[in-house]
Amino acid sequence: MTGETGAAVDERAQVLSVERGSGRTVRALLSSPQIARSAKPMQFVMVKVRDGADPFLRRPFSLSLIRPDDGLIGITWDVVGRGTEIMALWEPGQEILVLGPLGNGLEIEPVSGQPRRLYLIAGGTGLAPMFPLAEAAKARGWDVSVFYGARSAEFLLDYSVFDGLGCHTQVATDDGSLGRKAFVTDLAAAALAGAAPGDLAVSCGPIPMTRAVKALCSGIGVDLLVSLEERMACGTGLCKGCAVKAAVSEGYYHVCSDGPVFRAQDVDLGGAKP
Amino acid sequence: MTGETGAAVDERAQVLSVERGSGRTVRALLSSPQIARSAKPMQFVMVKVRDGADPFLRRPFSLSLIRPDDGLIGITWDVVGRGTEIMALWEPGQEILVLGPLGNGLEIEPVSGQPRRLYLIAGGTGLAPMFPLAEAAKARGWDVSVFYGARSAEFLLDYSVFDGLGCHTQVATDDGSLGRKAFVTDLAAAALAGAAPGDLAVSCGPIPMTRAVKALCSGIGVDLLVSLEERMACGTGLCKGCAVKAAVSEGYYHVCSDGPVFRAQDVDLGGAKP
Amino acid sequence: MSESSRMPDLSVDLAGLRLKNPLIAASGVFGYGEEYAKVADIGAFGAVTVKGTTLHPRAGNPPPRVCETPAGMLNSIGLENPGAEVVAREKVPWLAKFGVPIIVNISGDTYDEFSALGATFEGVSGVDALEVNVSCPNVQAGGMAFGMDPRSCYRATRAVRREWKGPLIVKLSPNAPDIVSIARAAVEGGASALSLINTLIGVVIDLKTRRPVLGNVTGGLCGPAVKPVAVRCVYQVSQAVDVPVIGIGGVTGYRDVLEFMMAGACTVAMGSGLLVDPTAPARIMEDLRRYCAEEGLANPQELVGSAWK
Amino acid sequence: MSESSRMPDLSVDLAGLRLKNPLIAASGVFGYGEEYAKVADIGAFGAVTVKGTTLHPRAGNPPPRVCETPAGMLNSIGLENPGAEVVAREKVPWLAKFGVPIIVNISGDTYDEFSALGATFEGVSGVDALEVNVSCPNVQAGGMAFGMDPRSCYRATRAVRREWKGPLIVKLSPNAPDIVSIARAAVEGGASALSLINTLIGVVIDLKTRRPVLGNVTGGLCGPAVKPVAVRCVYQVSQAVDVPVIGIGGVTGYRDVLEFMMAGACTVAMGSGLLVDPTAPARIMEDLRRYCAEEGLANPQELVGSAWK
Ligand SMILES: Cc1cc2nc3c(=O)[nH]c(=O)nc-3n(C[C@H](O)[C@H](O)[C@H](O)COP(=O)(O)OP(=O)(O)OC[C@H]3O[C@@H](n4cnc5c(N)ncnc54)[C@H](O)[C@@H]3O)c2cc1C
Ligand SMILES: Cc1cc2nc3c(=O)[nH]c(=O)nc-3n(C[C@H](O)[C@H](O)[C@H](O)COP(=O)(O)OP(=O)(O)OC[C@H]3O[C@@H](n4cnc5c(N)ncnc54)[C@H](O)[C@@H]3O)c2cc1C
Ligand SMILES: Cc1cc2nc3c(=O)[nH]c(=O)nc-3n(C[C@H](O)[C@H](O)[C@H](O)COP(=O)(O)O)c2cc1C
Ligand SMILES: Cc1cc2nc3c(=O)[nH]c(=O)nc-3n(C[C@H](O)[C@H](O)[C@H](O)COP(=O)(O)O)c2cc1C
Ligand code: FES
Ligand code: FES
Repeated sequence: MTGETGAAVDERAQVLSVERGSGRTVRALLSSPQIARSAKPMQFVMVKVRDGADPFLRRPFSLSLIRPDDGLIGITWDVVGRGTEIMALWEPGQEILVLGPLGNGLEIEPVSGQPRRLYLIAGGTGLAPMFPLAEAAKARGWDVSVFYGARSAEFLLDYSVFDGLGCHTQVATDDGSLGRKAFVTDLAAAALAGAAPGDLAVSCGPIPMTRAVKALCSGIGVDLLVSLEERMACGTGLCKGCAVKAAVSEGYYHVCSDGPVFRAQDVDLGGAKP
Repeated sequence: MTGETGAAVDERAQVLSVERGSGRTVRALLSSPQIARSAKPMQFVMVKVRDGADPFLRRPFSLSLIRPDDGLIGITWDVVGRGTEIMALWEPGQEILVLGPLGNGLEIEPVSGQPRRLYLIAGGTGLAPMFPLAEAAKARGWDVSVFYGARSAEFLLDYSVFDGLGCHTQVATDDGSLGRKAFVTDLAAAALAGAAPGDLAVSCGPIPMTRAVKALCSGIGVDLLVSLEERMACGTGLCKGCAVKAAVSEGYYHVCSDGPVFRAQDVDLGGAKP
Repeated sequence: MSESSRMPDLSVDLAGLRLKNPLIAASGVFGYGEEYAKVADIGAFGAVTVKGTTLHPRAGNPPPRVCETPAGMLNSIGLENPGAEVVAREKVPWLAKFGVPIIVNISGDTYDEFSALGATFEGVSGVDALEVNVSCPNVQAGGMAFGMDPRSCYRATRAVRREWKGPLIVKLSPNAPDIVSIARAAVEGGASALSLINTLIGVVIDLKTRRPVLGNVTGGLCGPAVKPVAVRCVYQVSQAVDVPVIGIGGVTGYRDVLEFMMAGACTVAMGSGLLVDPTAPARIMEDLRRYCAEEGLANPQELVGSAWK
Repeated sequence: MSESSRMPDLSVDLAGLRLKNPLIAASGVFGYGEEYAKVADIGAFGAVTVKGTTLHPRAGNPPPRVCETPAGMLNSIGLENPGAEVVAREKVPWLAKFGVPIIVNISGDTYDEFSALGATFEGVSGVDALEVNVSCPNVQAGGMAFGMDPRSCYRATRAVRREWKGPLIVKLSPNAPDIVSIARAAVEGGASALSLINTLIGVVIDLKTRRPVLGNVTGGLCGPAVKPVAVRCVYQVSQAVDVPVIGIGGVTGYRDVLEFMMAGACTVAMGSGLLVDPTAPARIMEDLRRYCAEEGLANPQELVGSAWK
């Protein structure tokens, strides 16, 4: 069900807006017609945050919005370091080099017959790629439940869109500052227990969360796809930098070219950085 | 007559305006009250063109405007490389680190009795520090003549200010695209021949020009001060990077801490980079 | 000296190989071409160097394997590759379709392995040159050790030379105390060209975990940060040897290509710059051509070594 | 382990010298303090290292002497200095007024010169430590040569140690093939602390003139660009020797100070960063204090070597 890595383009995208959300989160809307046209949910882009050698490498960000008809893409990030800090200062009108779409992404097949349910389990900025995914899934007839958690309210992205799409959304924070004071796995456990064959879970978030979700789903027997992150230099499969240990062989997968979406059973989540 | 290197401050200056002049020349007005208060004509500042390590070093620029009462300074530059290119994109309101005032500068003594004439001989952006100098000299009763040249019209800064100050201004370009088709020394030669004791010449421009002016003045016997440039790392005397050969001893002067203004006879202009 | 009216010619002879332009994909940032083909045009390069290949397949080092540094990056991939057999049988034939000269970068733990690598690729159609990596800082045994003293470098080169008849490039380490003597030893051993430089050795500490970022602790430093070291190595070595030099280290634009050429390199390879800007090569060669036209150069080769000639 | 309620203490013992904080002005970017005093507060430093001093005065190298590089710079000052006599008689007494420990950086062409330098400064009031520069890439004779093999490093250190009784720092070159063995030799020769690193060797070509930018052709590369190399050297050497290590290379902020400490340095010196930001030291030490308070550290020394401990 995960897609094929296709051709990518390096597009000079125009910044249309930069909005600050809660805490240190920021969302930018970019005009990037070529990428918007071919992108699939759960794919990502490599962004050159500014010209010159500092920062040197591009930064990977999931597409949090894909509007092929309008030629628009969105990315949503947490300010965690130099790159994301500079990005938060982007001005509308500015042009940015964006390489994408990258990674396999996730193509949701249309529901035919039997109703099917998609469980989206996300932590922090891991919610970003879930927006296009939920949209596509709803359009193809899936029921969608969203389980979203973060350390505290200020690390939560704006998740109101899911209500508009008609998803069932539950929220938890570690400190109880918004939603239930619980881990996101606590929220998802009851729902997943009622999963039927053909249902699917997708998770994206910090490795400890993903590991817990994997344990939960494998216990219940729900198919789980996990979207992973690893430090990247190229994002295009050139450098072999973004290694994640394979569950069965001695070898490694590469997050950018084999993923970022993997079948949970294929990857060794102990091997990726905690 | 050259000043003493005094205390400098590293001031967070606000960009008030960035104006493009002819060719690739740009002029910025900065709010920098501390530097404005203590700066003398022919001093310079070290500018951090943007945050981060690329570009790494600050760039030296002469003060082309000093307004102590308004807390303003101006710098005027030619876009010749990465640093000056980034500076040309400064936005009003942006804050820039500016270290200064630096260098000895030049204090013009008031004229008492006998009228005295100041000959300012400049090439290209070498005119920049002449603005505050001419202003100060006029205010202290000097007659001021300006001889200004460049390769062609597009390398000339806007020199109309000198007319407003009541200076005699003559312009030459190598290609005749503006003013006389001549070298600036050709312009100055006749005037300097009429110089009286107590008159003073000051030059600032490319080394070949400065060398020619030095030859001219020493032939005629006019006192000449030259403002020099050399690649700088600190601008504050710390690194000993900006060496210029001393005319008499085996040693070196340092442009930033011993200069940038030198008595022409003290420096070996063959030793500086052509 | 030049006819500015003609379209400048960028072609260059590299130890008997004819390259249509002097820009080469460096080893380790181009894989075996499959991924690159999805992003940009392989035909933009004068030649391509494939990932460091060992006799037997290698899984590579534990992650994290890459990490940014000021104006550069560290890598400790650990020579992840499918092994010489697969490269010779599958990877090279696929890549050869693009019609761009192929350089196979090889790495051995012992002199015998170097010999075996030479023998594996001898006669394989599509392999236009071998590049002997005596400078990889990211593997335990061998690797850089062969590039640290003249005698080992001579022996490793000789080991390949005996089995491999084609153009032989030796890639040197800037970590050697006297790179000129290593370069001379490589030439004596049979090198027909030299690549300078491989990476410096660096460590970055993660302030959160208070431990090294890389799974392998140390990694190879490359990117614009190291360019002055690379240009220095090229400047020194190109004056001391008679074989062509490939300049490598921090190339991101045509100005870097010019700088290496003036320092004495006749061709230039692009490493980490390609990771950041995979579509850059076509643009860089266009810029180089325009520069040559403006400066009245018939071929940028006229600039090679201008800094010391 | 720590009392987060108390104001963190930044002081540190460096081979018997008490520093109020771990930030030192590196040699060559602070002159003898006169120029610095006009720009910022000398009292912000834990200690200061004066410009490389030779037995006899030196005029230095022909210009250009400095040149920017990606995230760094080259310098080839060539040890311009007034000679040991003037430094001992005039410069040190003036600087001593500020009450900050003074380290005199010395450079010799021969072992005898090193001895003579040790003797010149022995007993001079205000000279708190000597730093032996066996790593200067910018002078013809001697300079870096003493830092490239263990034996020469041992002898140079020994030559000073015989004459100089106080704290003795040896400053090593990253250009050495095996810095750990050089470090051990320095300690055997009598070093009470080690400074890592001096500059790498680089060249930059001016595209306009097509010749090297620097008057001296090669220069020493420093700045953020080299930080990963410096951190690697500190990481390796601090595990191998029992004397304190001073981390140097690319420090521009408190995060760099932390990185060096975690790698194993107990103090850190700031070189080219000071040229760009002369007023940074006070801010960096404030930031370090705040970090310690937030992390519940009584003294940043608790972090030293965390990356390998
Ligand atoms: C496929 C993928 C998709 C991602 N999508 C998003 C998203 O939608 N929103 C979001 O906020 N973040 C996302 N991330 C993480 C994001 O890339 C990092 O937070 C960002 O690169 C940090 O950059 P910085 O310069 O601010 O931080 P710094 O710490 O200064 O970065 C230094 C270096 O470390 C790398 N790095 C640091 N953290 C990470 C990380 N977690 N993953 C990969 N590289 C890292 C940076 O790319 C850079 O090379 C994604 C990562 C991957 C791999
Ligand atoms: C005391 C002094 C006053 C100056 N005043 C002015 C002025 O008022 N207007 C103006 O246009 N220019 C002036 N200059 C020259 C100006 O500093 C350089 O043009 C500028 O630094 C080039 O920076 P860049 O990044 O665009 O060029 P790049 O070529 O990218 O610069 C690379 C490096 O070389 C150095 N460099 C290049 N050219 C020079 C130079 N001529 N002098 C010193 N360093 C150089 C830069 O500072 C930088 O470190 C002055 C120079 C000095 C020393
Ligand atoms: C991710 C990565 C992998 C590399 N792998 C190899 C390799 O397998 N063999 C090799 O000889 N060099 C390898 N190198 C070194 C490069 O070929 C090149 O010598 C070095 O990166 C300097 O060039 P740069 O500054 O343009 O990156 C690798 C570099 C990087 C960044
Ligand atoms: C302009 C300049 C002059 C230097 N002079 C000396 C010197 O005289 N003696 C010495 O041991 N190191 C000298 N150095 C090296 C620095 O002390 C330091 O080791 C090196 O620059 C690395 O630190 P940095 O990256 O913080 O600059 C000099 C460095 C610079 C930039
Ligand atoms: S980031 Fe380079 S291969 Fe994945
Ligand atoms: S630029 Fe550093 S001393 Fe003048």
